[in-house]
Amino acid sequence: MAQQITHIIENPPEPAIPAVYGDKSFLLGLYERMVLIREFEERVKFLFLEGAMPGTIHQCQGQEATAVGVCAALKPDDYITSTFRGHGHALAKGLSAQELLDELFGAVTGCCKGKGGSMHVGNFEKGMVPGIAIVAGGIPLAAGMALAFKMQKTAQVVACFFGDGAVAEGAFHEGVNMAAIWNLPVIFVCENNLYGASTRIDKVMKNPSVSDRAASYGFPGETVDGNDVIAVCEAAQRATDACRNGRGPVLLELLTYRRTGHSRRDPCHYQQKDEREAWFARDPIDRFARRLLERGKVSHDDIDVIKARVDHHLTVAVENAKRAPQPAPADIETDVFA
Amino acid sequence: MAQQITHIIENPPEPAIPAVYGDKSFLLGLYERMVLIREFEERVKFLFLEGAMPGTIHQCQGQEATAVGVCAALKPDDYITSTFRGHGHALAKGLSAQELLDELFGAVTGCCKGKGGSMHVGNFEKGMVPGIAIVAGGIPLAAGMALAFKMQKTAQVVACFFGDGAVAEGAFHEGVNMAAIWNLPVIFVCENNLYGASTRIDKVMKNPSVSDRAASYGFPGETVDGNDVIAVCEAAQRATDACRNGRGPVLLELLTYRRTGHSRRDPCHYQQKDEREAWFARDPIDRFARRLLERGKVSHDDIDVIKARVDHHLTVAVENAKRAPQPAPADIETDVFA
Amino acid sequence: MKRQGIAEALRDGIAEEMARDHRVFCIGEDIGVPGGWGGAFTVTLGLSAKFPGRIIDTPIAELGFTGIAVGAAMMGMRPIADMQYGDFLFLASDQLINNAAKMRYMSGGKTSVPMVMRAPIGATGRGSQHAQSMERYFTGVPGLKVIAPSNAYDAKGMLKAAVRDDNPVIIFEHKLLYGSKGARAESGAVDATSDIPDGDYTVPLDKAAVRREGSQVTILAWLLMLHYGLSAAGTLAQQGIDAEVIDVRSLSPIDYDTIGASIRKTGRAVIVEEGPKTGGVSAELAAGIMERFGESLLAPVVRVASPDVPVPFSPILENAYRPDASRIIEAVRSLVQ
Amino acid sequence: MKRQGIAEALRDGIAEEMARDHRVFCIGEDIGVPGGWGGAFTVTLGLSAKFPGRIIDTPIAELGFTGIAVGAAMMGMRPIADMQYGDFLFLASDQLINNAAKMRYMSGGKTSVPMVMRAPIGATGRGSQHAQSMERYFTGVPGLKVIAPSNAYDAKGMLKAAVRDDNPVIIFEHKLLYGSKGARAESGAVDATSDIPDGDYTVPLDKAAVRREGSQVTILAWLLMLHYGLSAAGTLAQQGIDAEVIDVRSLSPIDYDTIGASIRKTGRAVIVEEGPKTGGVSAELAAGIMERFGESLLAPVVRVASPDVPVPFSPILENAYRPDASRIIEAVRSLVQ
Ligand SMILES: Cc1ncc(C[n+]2csc(CCOP(=O)(O)OP(=O)(O)O)c2C)c(N)n1
Ligand SMILES: Cc1ncc(C[n+]2csc(CCOP(=O)(O)OP(=O)(O)O)c2C)c(N)n1
Ligand SMILES: [Mg+2]
Ligand SMILES: [Mg+2]
Repeated sequence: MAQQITHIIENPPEPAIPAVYGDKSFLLGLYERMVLIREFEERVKFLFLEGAMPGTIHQCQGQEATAVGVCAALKPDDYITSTFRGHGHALAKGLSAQELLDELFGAVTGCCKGKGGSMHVGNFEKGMVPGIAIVAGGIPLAAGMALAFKMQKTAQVVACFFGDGAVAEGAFHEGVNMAAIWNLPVIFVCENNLYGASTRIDKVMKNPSVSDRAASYGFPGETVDGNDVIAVCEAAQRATDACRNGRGPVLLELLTYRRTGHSRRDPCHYQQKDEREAWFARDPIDRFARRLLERGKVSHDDIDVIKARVDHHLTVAVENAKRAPQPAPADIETDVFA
Repeated sequence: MAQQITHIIENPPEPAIPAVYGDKSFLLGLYERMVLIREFEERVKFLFLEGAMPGTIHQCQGQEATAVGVCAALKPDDYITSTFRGHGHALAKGLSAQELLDELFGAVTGCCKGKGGSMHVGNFEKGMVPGIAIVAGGIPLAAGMALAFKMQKTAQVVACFFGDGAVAEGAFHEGVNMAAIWNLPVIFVCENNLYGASTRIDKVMKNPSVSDRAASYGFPGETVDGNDVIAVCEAAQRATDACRNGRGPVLLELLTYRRTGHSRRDPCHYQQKDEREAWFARDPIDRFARRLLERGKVSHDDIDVIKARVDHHLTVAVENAKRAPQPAPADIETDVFA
Repeated sequence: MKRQGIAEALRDGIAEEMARDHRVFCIGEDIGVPGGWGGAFTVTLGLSAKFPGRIIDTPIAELGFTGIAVGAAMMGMRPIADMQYGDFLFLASDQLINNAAKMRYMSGGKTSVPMVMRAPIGATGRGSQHAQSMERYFTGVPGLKVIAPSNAYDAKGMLKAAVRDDNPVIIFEHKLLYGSKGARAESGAVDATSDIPDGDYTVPLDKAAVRREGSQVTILAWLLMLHYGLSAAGTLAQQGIDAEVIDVRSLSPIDYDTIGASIRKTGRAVIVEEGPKTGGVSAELAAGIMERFGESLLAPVVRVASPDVPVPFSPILENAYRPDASRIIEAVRSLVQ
Repeated sequence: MKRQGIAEALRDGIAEEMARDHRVFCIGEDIGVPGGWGGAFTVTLGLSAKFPGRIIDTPIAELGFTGIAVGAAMMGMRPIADMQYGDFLFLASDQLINNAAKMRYMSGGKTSVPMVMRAPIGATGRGSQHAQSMERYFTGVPGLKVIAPSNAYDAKGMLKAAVRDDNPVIIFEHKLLYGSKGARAESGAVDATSDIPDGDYTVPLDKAAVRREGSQVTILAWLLMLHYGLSAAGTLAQQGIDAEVIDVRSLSPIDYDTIGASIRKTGRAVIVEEGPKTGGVSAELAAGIMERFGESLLAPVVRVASPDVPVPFSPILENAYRPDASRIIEAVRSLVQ
């Protein structure tokens, strides 16, 4: 198992960028989105450790390509569902750093008015359901959303993000099965980062292929290099096409790695050093930067400009968030019933 | 789907009886057990329709070979778990018709003192957990029992009966996965009678093979003619051997058919006529009788003696059950806590 | 105007809502199979022919189909989910409580989950796992509404109101009230038929109903127990005790206005509940009444409920489990005298 | 004798029981992974090295591993299951309520299910789905015992008693009580350390404890709220109000003897509960007290609880959610005066 996955990811040649993705601004857009996620998470980590930020956090450094690649294949009125580890998904789907940071600070200007918090960020207007922090709990939900789209005869699709750990849950099994039998327009996006909390997936799956599971339910699955944003985007594009043509669902297993602790203050001692190093060497942002530069698409300046823009953007956002208006105690009673 | 299963069962040649099963008394024992189950169920049906029997019933006419074949491969200290449809499993595992009938009449002499009823028949001393009437609810339970056997280093195994309908439940998914990763000595026995209540399995499984599911969890599965008691017994024997040698679990998909309604008064209008007829022609008891007679193992007299013995046995048991002592209202408070 | 039982009235109510609003659909196990039964208690019988594609038969997967209902509701549909037996709600309660009930709050009011969950409850000769009274597990869950109609008029009217409500609503139905006649009637079934008006009507989700006026004691009950309470009140009247009977009907929220008006008049309350006494809905009712109307109480509130045991199978035990008119009468008499 | 917090005391208690009885094992998510945390709150840290093969890490499958614990318990093992957060119990409640709690009854007393389920609860900055108070969903479930220790001495002693009990027992632990020091301490954590004797001891599963004697009012609480109740009582004493404080501790069954003795003395009760007011354990306590000791009550029982809303994330709102000493003081003062 360990071997297999290492094998898949070892020294992949960085391929040329497919012609359809040749547009520089599109490529830089993907890159900037990934950088935004990384830098966002780094700031949050700092704020958290500093004690400025309440609650708990689950971060996604190292997994930027999955969020950005999938969301790049979606339209604004398509939806995503997410998990406790949802900051990256949110930024990829178009939520602003500001509404996220405000939410993390518990402010009324947050995307959930401060009632959700880090594990439940979302914004319906931007096509993101609040993160479902019950592992796999978003899977039946996404199937239901897709059922609605099908019954309403819209062309919308839903991309449902979950981790490798979620595959063991009954909710996964029940949700994907119904999506399969009813051909629902849902893309099941498994971010396989090899760990569910501290538990490596070879401890909890005897057959280690997540994408293989799809066949047992009678629908297509595919394993993709989840640290290659272009590969992710291509696979997601095929999947959305299939869904829009009534050939859903699709299961995408995106192989990736979490560079950070499972949640706040987790020192990740259960990740082996060589494994960490191998994956760190395959960082999705570094790789994409190299590829863009090597394949002559962009200049170092382009990269620097993005970094500076993101930095500035986040600095402002953090300052704003720190001063964002907090709810009044009486707000506790609102928003319970429609 | 319909095709596939029909194909598997169409006109199978009744093969010779394998040498290891050559013992006439063993074969007649299997036969008698099946007849006992059939006749038991017919009496219960009559008593129920007559209004003599309280509650509801789920019967297993047509599925006798699965219960008897599997239990013939078990030792007395092996266990089974069962469902709402457990009369056949109980008789096959060695519970007496008397303790079952008494239970169905709500008597204190019943196997559960009248507290269980038809859906929960069982007897720990005889290796049968009370039926779990929550579909698939017995699957994690059986895995846990097998875990106990493994930790206790006994040679016991558990055979876990469930229907095709249970495969869609999260409990199936979670239970078999843990049995697989821990190599537990449990035989998952799926009695695939093509229907979960009124719902045909092609409506709820896009990939129609139940035994295929095992591979997705990384353990072996096999589809067997569930109306051939010898084939069932052989497969179960292989499975128990594997389990006792630490090579469990095993998933057995036993193709069979329910000759009766799902529960009391169900006229089965959702079963197609031709399907019913095809399966009725493959009745497990008739087939086994023919095979025994044709292959020269037994005489018509042997068959008649069995029928008469079973009849008599059940007549006495029913009479006893009707007069069996009923609980006192105060008994309601006992047996809640140990 | 026609006389209908609860099963028929619910069926018509669902059909009317589906005709009225194309967003309404039904989802559950065995609810629309041709040649099948229209759910375990015939409530959706015939609807799949009438509304093709809108009566969705699911695999046996309660957590999954409940989650699917939640997701579809968020996206603007109006699902009516069918739990074959209330006991299976435990399998679905994560989706109901962690998702459906909290989604609006967690999102800061940005979405709603307009779904209905129908679930039959009650001890009916089926043993421990098809028998529980499940109301207690959902009453008081913030974000969820819970109703429990005792007659066909209410069942139809409240179901319709639930479908039109923008929040998740659980409607508990009692197996002994679906219908007391016909091949599928349960033994022990009680007549809960009503005269059903021809036109559209709804019954509010948050109002209790006074079923019998009286001055000396208030009997509070719902579902099957309401019928037993009325029958007890009849007997008590002959014995010179004048009981008011309230159909609580709306379990979450509880209509303390109606209840309070009665308590202020009678000064005494007996709550009747099928299900173990400890931790039941009666506990909330008793505590809530004491809190709000304590000064009007002439005596402590009394609870008549099942003993704290699982539901037994044997008819003798099952009858000892479920409160009946004589236990209610006994409780009222000892309270009033 | 040593001073320990709840996490350490539980850890020692589990280790001692595992050493004493080879049938005891632990099962749950992330409880024994080398380099991991020993469960979400370090309770099983280090035990997998000490007891190889007996700390079983599971996939993320709460229904499944709970069912596995039930099955193993029936076959003579003594599993201690670990639910990372109490909120996930909804996923497992079918196995807990339909199987574990009913199995003995359904079998006519022929088996027992000696398992322990540990579950942390409480609002702690994690938003709606990792915050609920789950006691209400299990209190009163026939066949199940429910305990909720508020200090390290009780946590260890009750855990040990639970392991030795032949019935399924749920032990609720509060996240803010595991330990108030160290890197993993929660913000807002309270000191719940105790002096722990060196030898073996158990604490009964069915006894409340008087934590502070007083004459004018009885404050009933458990887990975190017990600490707030004690702090309120301290302030009240300065204000001339003499409150008795009872640690209810055993939620199912409830020790009405201890509670009754206090109520007979004080005539007044304030119940404090984290979690929505409607339908909480306080409802049962209030109703049960009125039923049993109604004649001793000088005033209606008062409940201090959270509002009927999901748990909000924002610290300001979370603090408004959870009852605190000042709300308890207010309630006591208006009751006594
Ligand atoms: C139902 C449920 N069980 C357990 C948890 C606790 N938990 C939170 S995250 C997590 C691991 C999830 O792993 P995975 O699905 O692989 O996602 P990742 O953390 O790798 O993104 C666990 C066990 C939970 N939130 N929900
Ligand atoms: C969790 C759960 N959901 C639904 C039911 C209602 N129910 C009882 S039997 C049954 C069909 C079961 O089908 P299958 O597993 O194929 O077993 P069979 O009846 O064919 O023996 C259903 C839906 C139940 N008992 N438990
Ligand atoms: Mg993971
Ligand atoms: Mg079947």
